[in-house]
Amino acid sequence: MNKRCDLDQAVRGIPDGALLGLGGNTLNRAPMAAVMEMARQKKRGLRLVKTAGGMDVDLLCYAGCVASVDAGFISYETEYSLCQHYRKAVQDGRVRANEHACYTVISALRAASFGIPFMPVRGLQISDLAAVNDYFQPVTDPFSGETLNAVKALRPDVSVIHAQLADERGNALIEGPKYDDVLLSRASRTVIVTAERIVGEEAFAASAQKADIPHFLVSAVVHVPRGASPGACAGLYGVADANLREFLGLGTPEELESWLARRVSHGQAL
Amino acid sequence: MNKRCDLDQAVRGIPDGALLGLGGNTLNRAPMAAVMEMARQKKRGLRLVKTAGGMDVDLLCYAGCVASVDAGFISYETEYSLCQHYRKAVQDGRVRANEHACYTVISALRAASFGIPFMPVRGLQISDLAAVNDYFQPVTDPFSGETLNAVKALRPDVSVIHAQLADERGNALIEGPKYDDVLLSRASRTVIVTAERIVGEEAFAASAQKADIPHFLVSAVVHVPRGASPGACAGLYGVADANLREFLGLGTPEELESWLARRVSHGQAL
Amino acid sequence: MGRPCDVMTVCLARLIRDGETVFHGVSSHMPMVATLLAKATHAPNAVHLNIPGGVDPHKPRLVSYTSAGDDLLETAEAAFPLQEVFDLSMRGGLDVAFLSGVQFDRLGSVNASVIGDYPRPKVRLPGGAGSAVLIPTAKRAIIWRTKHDRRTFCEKVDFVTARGHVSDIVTPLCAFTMYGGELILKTIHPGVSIEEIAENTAFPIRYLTLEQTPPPTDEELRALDHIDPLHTRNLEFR
Amino acid sequence: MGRPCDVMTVCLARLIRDGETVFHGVSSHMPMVATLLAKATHAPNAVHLNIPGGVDPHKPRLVSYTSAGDDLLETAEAAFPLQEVFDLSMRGGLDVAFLSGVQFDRLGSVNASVIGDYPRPKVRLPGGAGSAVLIPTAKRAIIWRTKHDRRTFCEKVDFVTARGHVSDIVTPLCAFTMYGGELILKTIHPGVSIEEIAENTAFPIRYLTLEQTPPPTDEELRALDHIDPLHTRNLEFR
Repeated sequence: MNKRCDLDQAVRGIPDGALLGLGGNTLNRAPMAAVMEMARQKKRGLRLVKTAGGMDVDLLCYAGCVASVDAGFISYETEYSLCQHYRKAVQDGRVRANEHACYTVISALRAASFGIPFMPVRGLQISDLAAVNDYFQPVTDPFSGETLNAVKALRPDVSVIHAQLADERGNALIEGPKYDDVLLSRASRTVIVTAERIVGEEAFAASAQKADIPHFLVSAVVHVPRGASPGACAGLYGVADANLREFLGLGTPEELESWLARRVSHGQAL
Repeated sequence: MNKRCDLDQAVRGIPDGALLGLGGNTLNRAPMAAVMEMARQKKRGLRLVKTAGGMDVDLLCYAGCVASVDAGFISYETEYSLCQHYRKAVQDGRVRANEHACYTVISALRAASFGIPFMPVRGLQISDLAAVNDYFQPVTDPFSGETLNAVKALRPDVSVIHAQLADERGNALIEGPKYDDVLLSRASRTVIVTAERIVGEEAFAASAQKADIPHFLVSAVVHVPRGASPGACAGLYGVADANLREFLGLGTPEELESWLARRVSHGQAL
Repeated sequence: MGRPCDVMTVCLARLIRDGETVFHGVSSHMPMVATLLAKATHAPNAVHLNIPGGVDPHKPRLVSYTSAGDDLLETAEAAFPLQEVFDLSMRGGLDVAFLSGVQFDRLGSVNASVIGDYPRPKVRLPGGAGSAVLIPTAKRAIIWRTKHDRRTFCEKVDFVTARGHVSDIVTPLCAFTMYGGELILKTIHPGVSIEEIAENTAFPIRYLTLEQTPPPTDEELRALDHIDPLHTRNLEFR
Repeated sequence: MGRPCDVMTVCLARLIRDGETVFHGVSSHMPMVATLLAKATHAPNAVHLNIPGGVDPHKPRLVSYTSAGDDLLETAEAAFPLQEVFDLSMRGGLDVAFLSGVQFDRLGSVNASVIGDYPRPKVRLPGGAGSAVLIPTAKRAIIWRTKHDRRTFCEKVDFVTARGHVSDIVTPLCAFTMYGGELILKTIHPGVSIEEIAENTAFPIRYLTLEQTPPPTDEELRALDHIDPLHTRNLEFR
């Protein structure tokens, strides 16, 4: 089954209101081309899931696509400062910040992946997070009677993962750090893969390095060179500083629209 | 820190009564040289943990080293029939069979690895195993009120894992199928690595393929070529049929001792 | 009529539908070959899952001592090891699990644990491997068993290792299927009589229609020899 | 006296003991450089753990936009990614976690979540990343913060993202340590007066003995320039 399609089509498959997992970590291998296309298509009500997000979450908040963010950390790293659009959206009550520890996002994804409704966790022993958020609840160990915290499962409707290599059937290989993407692919109902390079159908079978994401978990494959830019992609490119700073300088919705129009046109990264 | 030692010394570090994890799967990459050395040293009261064991468990039961076995499956595969020593030991009441599904061994190891006392599992809905074994208990999802099964954590005191490559500090790489060994290394208090080949200290740093087991989890490294024989080791050798059949033909404790004496001498595989 | 191992393997293969995710474990040469056969014939998009984690191995060189060896990973497309196959089933994504056992009853109960009393058994069996978690969670658990006698197909199993989604049981004599919570006869293998089946089954034989298992086709037999030149599918009959 | 970034980095590095497992996350250039410095000087057997999972990277080419990039994995010895680092801490095996925050009080509470009211905050902060699970489970949580004023070192944090095993807090002015459940002054950085610290700290300054932070040695400064030629440790001061 050939699952290759263009970015426009793949992103069109993400319904408004979806629980949406995003691959990568901060400015590293985030699926930025797909994120920009979501903004261009004016997705609404997305509920984002990510351990540590940055420009992806900020841009989607800026574009008004987001209802909530389940994450442990949302910021650019040191050099590019804070995610101002995300912050403002939360402060204005437009976006709900479901603050986790990065590990409780991982635990929630593990629970979904293991088909169980919750995951017990150590940690959170002294934290107001457990008190104010209903996705944390106490649970009793049936063996010792000890009380621990439980995190509610998060099963994304779809996750978007940017990989270096994929074949047309959906097998995808992540080179360099995999971050939480392998887990995310298992925890989600389906996966959209954007890839730097499309390889032939015998490529993984002939290689000692097997795909990290097997085809049967994947519903769409899109060939998007530089699909993580202006973020970095291991082994291929670093952060596109000028582009990123240009984005950080934008202020109005119109400025975002024209910036997006210069970068994506009907699903084709320009 | 150079952790290299001989097999005798490494195995001497395993106390009688230890909860002992064994790497590999059935006749594939099981740490047979270490197992034979345990038998030679007349370990007693070992409590074995393995998803699917074969000759390793059978030999240790034959040698009287075993108190209990937590496993989902204990047998040679089709060609070499059943583990007669294990069976007899259980039937005679000398060894306690803690029968799991392979997955509940995995779940118990995951719990240990995650630092939690139990792991909720789907499955076991209709199984007498849940009723007769106290390491399964019902647990209630604090979010939905649903009842699931919980498996009690299994944290091996030590696990023995046979790898193709290791360096002297304990970094170890498993080529081919890893089975549950990476999980086992995380779930255990410490790990003994036996390895086909010892590589230099810059080898993993210089390679794109990183060690699966990081040095700080490992307490001893032993150079044991053919350390999985008479079982198979991916990429290097298959089952040593004649040796295995010779073992299967043994009956008395004396026959085992003399067979062992011909194969290991004070920790040196012959 | 075909050798029993070929009839059984073909019968198992035909139960796999195109596009399904299919798992077999250790000591499972026959379903391993059946999965490869299904992919080579009517179900090219079936997804072959196994313990070493090789998704859809292209050309595994099957060995006789294991159905969980590195050959299954070597020419595979992706890595998806045992732990993840179990997880997939637990979250409802596994279509077919091939499993076996030593006793079966008309309710589709499977015993792979003990004969006799559980804590101090007359016979300690290898254990159910994945059964206790896969039979209730996989969409269909398909059982194969090369023994068909009244101790195997018994009135009541000594111990329920698992019950749940058993859909089919294939033996050297016939194929059973679950219907309305009960194991009924589905097809009779070539050269076998219903009397022979009834004699060797401790629970009553019931059926809706009585049909013969279509014998292996030439195409299937050719594919079998190509996939499994060492006849590992016959190991349990040797 | 040294630049504040060098004094802080050296101060953090010296808190690492030989053989300890040490983790830093994103936006953590200063502790990343401190960990590499410790390994290059007094703690060669410290174990450097990070988000991309590179255990003991030999020669990472540090970049300014991330402390979680592929350079940390490229020359590493083993793979041990974020999930497993957390697991290690949860089972009691992580010695040191480097973390930060925006508010701290004398009980060692850390706020990295919000200023103001939680559901509709005046300022939404990035979040504690690992803090809520690492601060209670790591043996020692070491905090660095490049701002030292009365809003940062406050009487009472607006929100407790985490409390637990905070052992030390290093700022541009001084190093605090936890003693008897209370944050006390440990050393004063070169060129700083105790009055300056007291003026910029909302809780009372207490101490056992009053010592100066030993300034970076020539060896340490040389190692710093070798490890971090682009001065990423200074990013937070730019």
